Amino acid sequence: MTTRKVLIAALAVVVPIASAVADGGVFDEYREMMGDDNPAIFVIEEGEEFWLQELGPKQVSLETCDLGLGPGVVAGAYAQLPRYFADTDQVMDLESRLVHCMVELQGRDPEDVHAKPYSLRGDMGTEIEALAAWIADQSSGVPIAPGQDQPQERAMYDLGEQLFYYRAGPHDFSCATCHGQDGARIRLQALGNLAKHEDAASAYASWPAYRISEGVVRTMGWRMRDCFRQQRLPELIMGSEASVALQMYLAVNAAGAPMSAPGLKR
Amino acid sequence: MTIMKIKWAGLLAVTLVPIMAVADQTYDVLSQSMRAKNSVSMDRLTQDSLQAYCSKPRDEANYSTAAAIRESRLAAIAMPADGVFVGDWRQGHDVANNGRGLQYSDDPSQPNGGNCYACHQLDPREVAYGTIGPSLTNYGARGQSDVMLRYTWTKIWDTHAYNVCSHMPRFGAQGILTEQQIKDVMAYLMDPDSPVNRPVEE
Amino acid sequence: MNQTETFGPIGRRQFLRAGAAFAALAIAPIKLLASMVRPEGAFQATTVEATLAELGMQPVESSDIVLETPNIAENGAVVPVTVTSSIPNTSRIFVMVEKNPNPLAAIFDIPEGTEASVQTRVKVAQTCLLYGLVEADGKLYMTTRETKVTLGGCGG
Amino acid sequence: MAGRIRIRAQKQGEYTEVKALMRHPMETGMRKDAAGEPIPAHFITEVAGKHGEKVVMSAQWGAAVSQNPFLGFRFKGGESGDEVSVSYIDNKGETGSGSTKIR
Repeated sequence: MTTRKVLIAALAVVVPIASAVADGGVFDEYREMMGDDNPAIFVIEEGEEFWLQELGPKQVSLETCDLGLGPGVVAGAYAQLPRYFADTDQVMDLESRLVHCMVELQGRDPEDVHAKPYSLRGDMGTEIEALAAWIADQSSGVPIAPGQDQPQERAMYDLGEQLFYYRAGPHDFSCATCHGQDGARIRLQALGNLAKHEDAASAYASWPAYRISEGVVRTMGWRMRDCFRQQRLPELIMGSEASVALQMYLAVNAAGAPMSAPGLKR
Repeated sequence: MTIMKIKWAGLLAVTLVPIMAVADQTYDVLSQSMRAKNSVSMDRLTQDSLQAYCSKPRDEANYSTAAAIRESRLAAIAMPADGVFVGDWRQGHDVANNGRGLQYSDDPSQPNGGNCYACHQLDPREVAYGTIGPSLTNYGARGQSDVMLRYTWTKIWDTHAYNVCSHMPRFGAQGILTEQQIKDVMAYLMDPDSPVNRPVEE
Repeated sequence: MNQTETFGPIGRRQFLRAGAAFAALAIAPIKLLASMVRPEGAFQATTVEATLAELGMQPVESSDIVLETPNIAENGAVVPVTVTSSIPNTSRIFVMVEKNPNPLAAIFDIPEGTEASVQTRVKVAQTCLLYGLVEADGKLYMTTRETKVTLGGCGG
Repeated sequence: MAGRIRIRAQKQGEYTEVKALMRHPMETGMRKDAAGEPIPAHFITEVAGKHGEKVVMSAQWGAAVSQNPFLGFRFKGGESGDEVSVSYIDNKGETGSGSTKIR
């Protein structure tokens, strides 16, 4: 675990956010032509509108939601998640914290809030996706610095590491099967070794991201869920302990790199 | 030889105890963090002994027991019932390209894919190949002997019989592919007419 | 409306105000331009040949059209395309995708004073030829270029 | 949500370069949703770009233009501070528009 402390200490690292080189540059031309015109810009706008909208039985906005830096402080908050929250006595990621605020502040039914967190085919976006896009954008350029002071936060990292290497299912896949090696790719997609700082940084900093294949912004929690789907495992529940733990593992591995989300992905 | 086996088995048991304790905790968290969906049930989270053994950072893995695992897995390989190892390379091409099967988003009535291209280069004309596994382009040139047929079949059936804790799925042992599909993939790899073994024309 | 002028990930803080302005604008016109007549048959055609028949013109190959598309696209859902014509009096630019269910993707009218160059992004169902067509002085010219669409992902 | 268009218009010598990004699903009508039900076609059919009141670009689109479409073009004669607008109408008769000033 000493590596982890060193990583957190090294806050001043400059990390290239460019795509990994494992695809041999065959997509460079494509990415250059795509430019920086990221449709996530619409979703960011919609996210701020959701934040300010009076919703739920209590008809209040999320403006007093505490994302870790105090009620209503959004700037820089995403970069310090996941973190321990004393009011719930839990380590929470953005999604579980948003659900907490929707339930506690707005008086909404947890089941409703959980019913459809992520877009399905044909959707233009969900409330969670939009909020995540806006909140992450409010951390642009801010160094990733998830909570690691509290014992609960460190335990969450250790759990995340165990989950990262946990092989199961008919294909014997773990996260590490695809994301535990340097310079490897699946088909033509660069994967990155997410156990290492540089690759974890370029991956973590760019989520949430607009996925051009799906036309929506996807969250880091969704990314975890979809990796488990491809591992042939059951469906990961948004904001669950395993989801938070894996995000903590990646965030700590990425610590120090500046956030650059929402990114633009295949 | 028998003494050796007992010794290895003892080591295996000793090594697995602490691993299993951590794995139990990880399993508990996963089972509370997930829900069954469509054809994918929660029992997918339960590890077999091989999965538990291989659930460590690779550079920390203790391979003192690997020889015993290799031997036991080699002994369990089911060679083709009719003794014919090679099927139709055209069908094998489809299996190698198909990445679907056994995900909760997949239609269980459709055949599973082998998704070979996710990790291996095969037909040199296909640009979209992965690099987690070695290139298998021109695999047929490695020979068509009985030894080669059995070796290749074994690698596809249960790769851990040669390479413990390999990343590759156990396509036969875990029932991902049918015997016929494996024969077709064998043909795709070894048939001289298969594009895998045909050089790119200038 | 300064906020509306940047697309980059940083420095956008006050969208809501800008967004409200857009919402008001969005209720404006119903018919965009009275002059537009949509060649519905060409948009409905299912082959390149049938599309050209609907348009009533046969193209000749021209090296005065530059069609920029990637050799390999990471995803067929969004393939960047730029068509630039140096043919004098270019009045229209067409983009077609050979193997799409309906090959005709877009028609651009180029009025006097507008450069005969357009950029857009189209869906490409599978590896195939993309067509850049140019109409000038009542004649049709074309160039083609192949884009490979790759398969991706662990799950296929 | 739908209906928004973000525009950049930048002076480049004698030309003004316009880049527009539109919020639209561009559904082909050939896809099915998660429940297996067909998703109805919904796509932009006409686009117009104006410099003040002058039409500097008009286009007709099919459903093959990508979701959240992008349009780039250049016209002569714009000056810094002039208004540039882009608007669309889709196959359901819904419209969208946006405007910006040339930089």
